[in-house]
Amino acid sequence: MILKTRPHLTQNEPLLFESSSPGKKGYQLPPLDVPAVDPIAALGADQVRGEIEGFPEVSEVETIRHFTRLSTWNYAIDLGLYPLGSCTMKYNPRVNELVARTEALAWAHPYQPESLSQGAMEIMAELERCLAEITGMDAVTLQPAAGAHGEMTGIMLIRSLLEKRGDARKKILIPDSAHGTNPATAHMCGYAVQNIASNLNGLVDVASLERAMDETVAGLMITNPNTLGVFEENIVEITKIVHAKGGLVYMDGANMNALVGIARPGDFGVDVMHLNLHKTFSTPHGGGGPGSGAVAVKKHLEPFLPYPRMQRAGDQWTFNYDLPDSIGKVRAFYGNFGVLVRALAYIMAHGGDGLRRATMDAVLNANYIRHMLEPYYDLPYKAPSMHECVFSDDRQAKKGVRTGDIAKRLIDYGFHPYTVSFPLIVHGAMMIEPTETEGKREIDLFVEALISIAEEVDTDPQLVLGAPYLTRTSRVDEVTAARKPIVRWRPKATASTAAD
Amino acid sequence: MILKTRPHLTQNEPLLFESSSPGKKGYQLPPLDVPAVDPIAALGADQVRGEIEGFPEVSEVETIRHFTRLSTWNYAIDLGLYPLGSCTMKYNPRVNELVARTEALAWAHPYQPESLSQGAMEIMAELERCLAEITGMDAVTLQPAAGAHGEMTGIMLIRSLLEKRGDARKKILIPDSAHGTNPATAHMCGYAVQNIASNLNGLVDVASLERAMDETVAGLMITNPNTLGVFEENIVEITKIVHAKGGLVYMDGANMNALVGIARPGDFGVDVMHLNLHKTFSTPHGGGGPGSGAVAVKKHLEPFLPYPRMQRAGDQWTFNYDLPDSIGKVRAFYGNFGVLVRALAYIMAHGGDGLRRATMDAVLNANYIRHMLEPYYDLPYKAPSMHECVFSDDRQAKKGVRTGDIAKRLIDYGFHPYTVSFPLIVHGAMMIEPTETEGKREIDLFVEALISIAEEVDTDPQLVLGAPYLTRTSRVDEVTAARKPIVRWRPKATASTAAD
Amino acid sequence: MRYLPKSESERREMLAVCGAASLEDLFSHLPADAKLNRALDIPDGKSEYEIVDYFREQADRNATGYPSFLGAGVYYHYRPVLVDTVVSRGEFLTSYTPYQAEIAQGTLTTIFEFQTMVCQLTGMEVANASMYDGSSAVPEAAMMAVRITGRDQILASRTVHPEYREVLRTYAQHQGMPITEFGYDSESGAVDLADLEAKLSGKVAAVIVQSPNFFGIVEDIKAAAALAHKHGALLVMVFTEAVSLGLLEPPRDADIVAGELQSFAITPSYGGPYAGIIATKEKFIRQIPGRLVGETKDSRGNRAFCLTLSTREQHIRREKATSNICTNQALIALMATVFMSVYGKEGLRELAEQNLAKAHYLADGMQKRFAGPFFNEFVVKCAAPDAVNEKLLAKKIIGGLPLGNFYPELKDCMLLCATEMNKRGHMDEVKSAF
Amino acid sequence: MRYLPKSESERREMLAVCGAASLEDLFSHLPADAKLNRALDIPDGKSEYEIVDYFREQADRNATGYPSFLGAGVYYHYRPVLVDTVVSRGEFLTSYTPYQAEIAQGTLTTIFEFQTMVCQLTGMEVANASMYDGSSAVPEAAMMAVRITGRDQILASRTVHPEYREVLRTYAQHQGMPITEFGYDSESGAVDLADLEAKLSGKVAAVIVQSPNFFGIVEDIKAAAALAHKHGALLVMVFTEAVSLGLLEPPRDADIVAGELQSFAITPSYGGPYAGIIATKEKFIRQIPGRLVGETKDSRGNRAFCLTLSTREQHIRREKATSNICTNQALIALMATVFMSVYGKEGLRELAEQNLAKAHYLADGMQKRFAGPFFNEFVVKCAAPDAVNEKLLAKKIIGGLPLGNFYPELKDCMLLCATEMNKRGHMDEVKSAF
Ligand SMILES: Cc1ncc(COP(=O)(O)O)c(C=O)c1O
Ligand SMILES: Cc1ncc(COP(=O)(O)O)c(C=O)c1O
Repeated sequence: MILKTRPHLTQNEPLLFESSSPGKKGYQLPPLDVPAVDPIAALGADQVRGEIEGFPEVSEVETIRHFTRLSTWNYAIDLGLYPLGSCTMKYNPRVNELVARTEALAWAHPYQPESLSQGAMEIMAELERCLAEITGMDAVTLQPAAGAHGEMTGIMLIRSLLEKRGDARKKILIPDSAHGTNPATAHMCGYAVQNIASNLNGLVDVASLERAMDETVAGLMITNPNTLGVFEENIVEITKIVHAKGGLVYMDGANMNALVGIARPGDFGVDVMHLNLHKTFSTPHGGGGPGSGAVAVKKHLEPFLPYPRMQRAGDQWTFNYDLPDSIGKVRAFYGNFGVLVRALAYIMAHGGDGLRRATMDAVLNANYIRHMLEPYYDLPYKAPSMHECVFSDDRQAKKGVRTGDIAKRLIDYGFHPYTVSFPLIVHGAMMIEPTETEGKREIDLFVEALISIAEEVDTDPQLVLGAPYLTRTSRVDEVTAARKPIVRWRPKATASTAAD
Repeated sequence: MILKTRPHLTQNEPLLFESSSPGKKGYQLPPLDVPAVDPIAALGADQVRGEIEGFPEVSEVETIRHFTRLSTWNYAIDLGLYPLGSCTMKYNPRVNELVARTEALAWAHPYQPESLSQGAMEIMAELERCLAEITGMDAVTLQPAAGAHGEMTGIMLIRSLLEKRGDARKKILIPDSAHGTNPATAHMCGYAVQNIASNLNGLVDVASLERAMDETVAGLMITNPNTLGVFEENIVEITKIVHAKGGLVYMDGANMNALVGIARPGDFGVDVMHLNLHKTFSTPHGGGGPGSGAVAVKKHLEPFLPYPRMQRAGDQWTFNYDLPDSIGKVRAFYGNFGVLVRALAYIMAHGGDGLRRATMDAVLNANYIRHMLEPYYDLPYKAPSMHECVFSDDRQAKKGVRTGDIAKRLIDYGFHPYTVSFPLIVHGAMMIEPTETEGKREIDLFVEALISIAEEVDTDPQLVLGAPYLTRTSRVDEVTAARKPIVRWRPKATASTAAD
Repeated sequence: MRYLPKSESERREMLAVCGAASLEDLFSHLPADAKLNRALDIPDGKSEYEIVDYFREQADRNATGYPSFLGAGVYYHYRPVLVDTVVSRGEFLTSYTPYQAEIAQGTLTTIFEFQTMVCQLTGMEVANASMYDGSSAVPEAAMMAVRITGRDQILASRTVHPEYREVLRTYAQHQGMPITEFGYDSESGAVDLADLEAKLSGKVAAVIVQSPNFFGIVEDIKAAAALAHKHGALLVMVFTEAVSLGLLEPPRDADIVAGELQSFAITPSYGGPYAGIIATKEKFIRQIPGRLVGETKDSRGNRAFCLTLSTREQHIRREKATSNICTNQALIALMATVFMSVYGKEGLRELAEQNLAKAHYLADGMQKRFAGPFFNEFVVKCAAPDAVNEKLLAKKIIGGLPLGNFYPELKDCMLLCATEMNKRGHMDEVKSAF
Repeated sequence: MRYLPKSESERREMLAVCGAASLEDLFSHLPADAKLNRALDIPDGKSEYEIVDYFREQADRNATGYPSFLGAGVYYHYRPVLVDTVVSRGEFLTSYTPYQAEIAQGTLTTIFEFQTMVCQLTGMEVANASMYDGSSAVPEAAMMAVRITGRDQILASRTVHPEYREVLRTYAQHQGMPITEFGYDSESGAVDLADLEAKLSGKVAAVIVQSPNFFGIVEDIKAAAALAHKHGALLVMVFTEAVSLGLLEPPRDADIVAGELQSFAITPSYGGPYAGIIATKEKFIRQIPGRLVGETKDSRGNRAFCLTLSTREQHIRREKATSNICTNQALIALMATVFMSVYGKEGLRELAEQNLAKAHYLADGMQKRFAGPFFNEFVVKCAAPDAVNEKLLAKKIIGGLPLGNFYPELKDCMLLCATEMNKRGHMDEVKSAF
C-alpha cells in the first residue's frame, strides 16, 4: 500500500522560448551615468552581433512562475529520503546557505588584496585543518571542484612524486567495484588501468593484489568502505603491499561518511585521498553540483600540491606561488570557496563528537535497512555493512523485474530510487545509502515500500514493469533520446501545444 | 480539455505532534555565559510550569520537510493566476522581500532613539507622501494593520469630527453590495447600519441615497469601483449629497487597483479612505496576512488621526504624541512597518507612470475576460468593467451547478477559483479579478478553462458537481467541520495512520 | 515594465477583443471631473538595484549592530534560519486566506498546528488563527467578554502594556464599554489585588491582567482570576513576552488569553508586522473573533482541514459579526509556528531559562524598583534614565526604556530587558553605567 | 543534535533489529589498527547563531563595500533577486543529478533551456550541462580537439587568461599533449596572427584564442579560425566575460567554445563556485565531455527530457570516457539560466552596452597600452601599478590588476575593468589616481 504519497495537480509549463513575446521584459537597469558608446564605432561593424535569435523575452512574474512550476516536478532531499547509494544525500543545513551569502564572502574577488581577504583565507585554513584532522593526513588542498577533479589531482600528485623519484611508472590498479571516475581519471593522467577482481566477499583479493603489484604500478586507487559499503578489512595489509613495491595508495573518499570520527585513512596507510564535501560534509547537490573535491595528502606528497598554498606571514595569511614541485593549478583561483564555507559551517555545527555520532547514525540506518530487507531481496555479499547496503534484483529478475523497474516503482511510493546497476560487480545492483539525517519513521516507510514492491513483483510483475504511474511524466524513453539526440530547442521543433 | 495541469505525486505528512519523539531536537542554544538561575527559587514553585504537554519534538530536517511538504499542497500566485475578486492577488516582487529584511530595518526596535531611527521614519514619511499623492488626499496614517482595521480607523475619524462638531450622529449608510467588513466596522464604531439598495446597474441609487441621507447619518461607506468592478458614475454627485447634509464620505479603497494614476478619490469628494497595501501595492498575502490598511484623509480630518504623527524638527524626523483631538492609537507602535517597506519598494519600482500603466493593464485584463466569457456565463450587470468582472451562475444553476461547483472544477483546470458568492447582490456570483500581472497566455488558459467547464455543465453536470478530482484532497466537508468543531489536535484524536 | 507581462502586440490583440482602440478608451466612461488629468508626482520607475540601494541608505541611518536592552513588548531573540526558509516558499508567501480548502491544505494544516500549540502553551482549549497583534487582541478579548457576560465594564490593570491600554481605550470609546484601571502594588510591582477587589462589581465583564507584566513581574493570575470569578467577571490574561510561556505556569484560570507572539522569530521590524492571538475555553468558541481552522474529512475520507465557524465572521454575519477582522497575520503566525517546531518542548524551556538567567545576572547588584519575581525584564531606579542611556549610546549600546512618559510616578526609573542574545560583557557595561 | 532526527529510544529499537547492543558495536569488525582511538580535535558543536557570528567575524576581515575595478576573469555584475529566489527552492537546491527522469523533469528542463541559451549566445549547435569552470573547460576542449582530429599539439594564445593556461598545462602534462603558446601584437593587444601562422602545422589539433582576451581586446575570431582551419586544426574560442556575448558577434567560425558564465549572476565568491561551458558543432556531439540533456517522450507521449548520450561518460565508458567529470556545477548553471531569463534578448544587449560605455568612459584620457577594440576591460600604462592601487585603497577603492606577475613585459601596466556597477564618481577618482 502506498502510504507516503497522494497525487495532486501540478502546473504544466512551456519552455521559456515558447512563452516569449517580443518586448516583454524581466529586467530594468539603472540609467547610464556616462555617455553611451556606439558599439559599431567602438568595435567595428563585424564585431557587433544582431539580435540573439530565439533568446527569451519574458517578464519577471513569468520567470518566477516558470522556475517555481518546474521545481515542483523535482524530487529532493527536502521532500524525503534520497537513498542514492554512493551519493550521500544528507540534509543540507540552511544556515550554511545563509553564511555562504555573507556579503563580504560572496562578493570577494579572488584578486582583491590579501590584506582585505584575511577572513576568506582564515576560513580556508580552518577547513584545511579540520579535514586533515578528520582524515589523519598532513596537508589538504581545497582547489579541486568535485570528486573526480580531486582524483585527477591526487593521481597527478602520485605521478609527480614518482617522476621525481625517477620513474612515473605505467599502471594504476583499480578494483572492479570502483566508480567509473577512477579509471577515467587514471587514463587522463596517462596511466593504464589494471582491474583487480574482487573476492567472494566483495573485497580486494589480497593475493591478486600481491600478484598484480610490481614496479610498473604507480599505485592503487581504492575506495574504503568500498562501493558495496563494506570496510576493506585488510586495508592495512593492502597499503603495505603497495608501499612495499614503491607504489602509492589513493583512496576515493566518497564513502567517508562511514568513517568520520571512527577511522582515518591516514592511520591505515593511505597516501592521498579526496573528500566529496558535497557528500560527507553536507553541501547541497544542487541538481548535480557544485561540489568540492578537497584532496588530503601525507607529508611526502605535500610539495607537489597545486599552487598557491596558504601560509602564515606574521599575523597574516598569504598565498605562496613559489612551489617548484607543484603539479600546477587544476583550476583558476583557489577552489569552490562558497562550497568550502558551507562545509566548514557543517563541521562547526557538529563538532568533533557530533561528527562521530553522525557517522554512527548513518551506519545504523544502513544496517537497519539491510536487516529489514534481507528477507525480501537478495544480498549478494554478506560482509558487515557500513553506511550503505547493496542488494541485487536476483529474486525479482526471475519474474522479469529488474532493479531499474523496482526503482521506478519506488517513485510511486514517494521515494527517490536507490542507485541502480552500480557497482558493476553486483548484477542488478540496488545500492541503498540512507545517511544519518533520516529518522526511523521515514526509513520504516521506505522499508515497507520495498517490501510491498517485492510482494507486487510476486503477484503482479506487470504492475511494477509499468511504473511509475503517479508522476506527471511516466516512464521516459531514454533510448530514443540517445538515438537521435535533440539537445537544444529550436523554433520548428515546437509542435507541442502552448500549454504543454 | 485540461491543458494546464497534470497530476503528480505529493508527499503525505503527519502533524508535527504525530512525528514527535521524546528527545528529538531542532535547536541548539549558545552556552549560557552567566550563572544559571533556578526557576523555582526565582519565581516560586507555583509559577513554574511542568513540561508543555504534546508540544513538538522534532529535528531540523523533519521541520524543513514538514513545512516543505505542506507547502506543496497549496496553490499560490507563484504557481499561476489567482483571480480572487476583491483581493487583488498580484505578483509579489521578490526584491521587496529582500529590502524588508535589511538588517537595520528588520531589527529596529520601535522604542530605539529617534536619532537612530531616521531611516525607518524617512521610509514611512515617503510612503505617506506617495499615498497622499495617489489618493489625492492630504494626510495619511500607516498605523492600521489591514483593510478592516483601516475602516475602523476611518469611521472613528468621522465620528470624532462629528462629535467635535457637536453630534456624532447615529447611522452609516452602506450599499448592499459592500464587503462584510463595512457593516461590521460601522457597528464596532457605535453606528447603526442602513443599507442602500443598488439600482439596476448595480450602482448606488442616487434617489435612494438622497432619501436616506439626513442629519442622523454620519456618513456613507462607499466602495469605488464597487464590488461589481463598476465605477460609480455619479460619485461626484453622491459625495455632494452626503456633504450637503453634513455627512462624510468614507471610501473602501480595496479596489484602488482600478484607479491608481487614473482617478483620485480626493478629487471626487471622498473625505477618508483606506488602502489595502497588500492588494494594490503588491505586498504578499502570506496565506491571509499580514497586510496594511493605511488611511488617507482630507485636511479637516487630519487632527483626529491616530498618534503619534511624524513631523520634521530641523533635519530630523520626530514623533509627535501631543495631538489632543486624536482618536488614539489603533494598535501599538506605528503600523506594520515591514509591509510598508514592501509597498514603498513597489511604488518605486513602477514610478508614477508605471503605476498608471499597471492600472490600465489590470482593467484591460478584466475587460478581456469579460468579453471572452460573456457568451458562456450570465453577466447580471452590464455597466463597463474596471479591474474585475462579476458573472453569475444563472445559466449553470439550471443544470444544478452552482458557482461553488464551478469554482471547484476550476481547480482541476489548474486555477485558483474566483471569489464565490460575493457580492451578495449577485445571486451565485463569480467575481473575477485577474490583476495586471497576468499575461495573455495565462488569461487565455483561464478563459478556455471556464468555457470548457460551461460545456461540461451542459453535457455532464455530475462531472462538475464532483470536482475537484485532481487534488490530493477531494471536496472537503465543511458542514461537519462546523457542526462539531475540532480546532486543535489532541493525542486521542489521532487514530489516523502514521503516514496520513 | 518587468512586473507587466505583456508585449505591445498582446495588448493590441486584447484591446481589439474588448472593442477598444487604446488603453485610455477603457476609462472613457469615467466622469471627466473624477479623472486625474496629470501624471502622478512620483519619480520614474527604478531598477531593482536602485531600490536596494535606497533602502540600504535608509538602513544606514538607523542603528545597526547595537546591543540593546530594550524590551517593553518587543523582544530580541534569535531567529532560526528555517523560519525564513519556510516563509519564503512561494506557496506560503503568495497564497491568500485558505477559502478553497482543496488547494490550501498546506496553509490550513499549519494554522491547525498553530492553534494547537497556542493552546498547549497557554493552557486554553481553543485558539484562533491570529489577530493583528497583541495590542489589538486586548480590545477584541474585552469585546468578547462583553458579549459573553452581557455586561459592559472593563477593569484593566495599570501594569498592562501602556500602548495596549491606549488601544483598548480607542476601540472602547464608541462601544459603550467603559474602561477603569486598577493600580499596582508599589512594593512588588504586581497588581494591587485590593484595588482590583474594590473596583470589581456585577457590572464588570472582564478583568485584564498582563503577566509577566509591563514591569517584567510575574503576576498571580490564579488570585486575580479568583477575584474576577467571584464577581462573575471573566479574567483576560495578556502576555507580551511569549518566551515566558516556556517556563511559567500557563494561565489555566484565565477565561481568555490575548497575547503577542513577536518573541517567536518575528523580527522587531520597527513595530510590526507581529502576530496576536486569542485563546479561550471551548465553551466560548462561538464568541471568538477571527479565523478558525477545523479538522474534517474530504469526500474520499481523508483527513482534511478547513476554515470553520465562519458564521461568526463579517463576510457572513456583517454587522453582527464577532469582529470586523478579515485579513489577519497568517504568514507571521507561520513564522511563530516554525519557531515552535524548531525549539520544541525542551528548547522553549531552555530558552526561557536562559532569559531568566540573563535578566537576573543583569539585575544582580542593581537598584531594582520592584520586589516581585521577574522573568526577563525589570525596573531599575536611577536618577536620570536619559543620561544613563546617553552614556550607553556613546558606547554603542542601546539602554532601557525610561518610564516617565508612561508612568509619571516612575520618572526616575528605567525598564531593562535581557534575553539570550545579550552578552555578559555588554551587561557588565550596562551595570557600570548606573 | 539538530541534524540527527532520532530519539534515543528509536536508536535502541533500531540497534535491536540489527542485533547490536550499541552504536559502537556496528564498528566492531573494523581492524583495531585502522581505528581512531581518540576524539577528533575539533571543537564542540555550535549553535546556528555562533556559526553565523563566526562567519560574520571572518567577513569583517574581508573588504566590504569597496568599489572595485578588478575583472581579469571575475566580474562584478548586478544579480537579480530572482536568482536566489529560484536556487533557494529546496526542489532545486537539494536534488542531485537527474538520473531518474520521472522525478527530475524540473532540473532536466532547466538544463535543456541552459543548453539552448548557451547555443543561442555562442552560435554553436550543442552545449553541455556545465563544466567546473572556464579554466577547466579549456583543457577539456583541447582534449576534445585531440580526440576529434587525431592530432596532439595545442597552440594557445598568450592572451588567454594566464590561469586558464596554467590549468591547461597541468591537465596536458601527462597526456602527451604538448602546448605551444603564440604571442600578441604589442600594438593592438590582439593575437599575433603571423606568429600563430608560423607555429601552425599539420600536427596541431587546436588553436585556442580568447575573446575578449585577457587584456579586454576583442579578437578577430574569423581570422584566427581561417588560419587554424587552413591547417586542419580546430579553433577553440574561450571567453571569460559572458556579458560580452550580448553585444559581440558570436564565434560562429569556432569549432568549440569553452567559457565561464560567472558574469551571469554568479557571485565572485573568492573564486568559485562558477560554471564553465563547452559548446560545439552538432557533428562533434559524441566527443563532448560532461552531461547532456536531450528531448524525448514519456510512455504516454508527453514531451520529456532525460540525460542522454551517457555512453560518453565515465560511469559507462570508464577509462574510455570523454572526461572523468561527474558532479558538475548544476545549481550555478541554474543561476545563469535564471539570469538569462530575467535579462532576455533586450536586457543582455543593454547590459553589454552599458559595460561598453562604462569602460570607455573610464579609459577615456588614460594612457591605454593597447590600441585594439575593447569591451569592458583595458590595459593602462603606469609607472607603479602597486602605488596607484595603494592610493586608491586609501580611498576605499580597489583598483585594477597589476600585470607584472603574469606578463613580466607588462610590469608597468594594470588591467582595469568597469561594469554597469561602477559609478561615474568612483571612475573619476580612479582616473585622478594615475
Ligand atoms: C565512489 C565515487 N567516487 C567518485 C565519485 C565522483 O565524485 P564527483 O561526482 O564529486 O566528481 C563518486 C560520485 O558519485 C562516487 O560515488
Ligand atoms: C471590498 C473590501 N473591503 C474591505 C476588505 C477588508 O480588507 P482586509 O482584509 O485587509 O481587512 C476587503 C478584503 O477582502 C475587501 O475586498
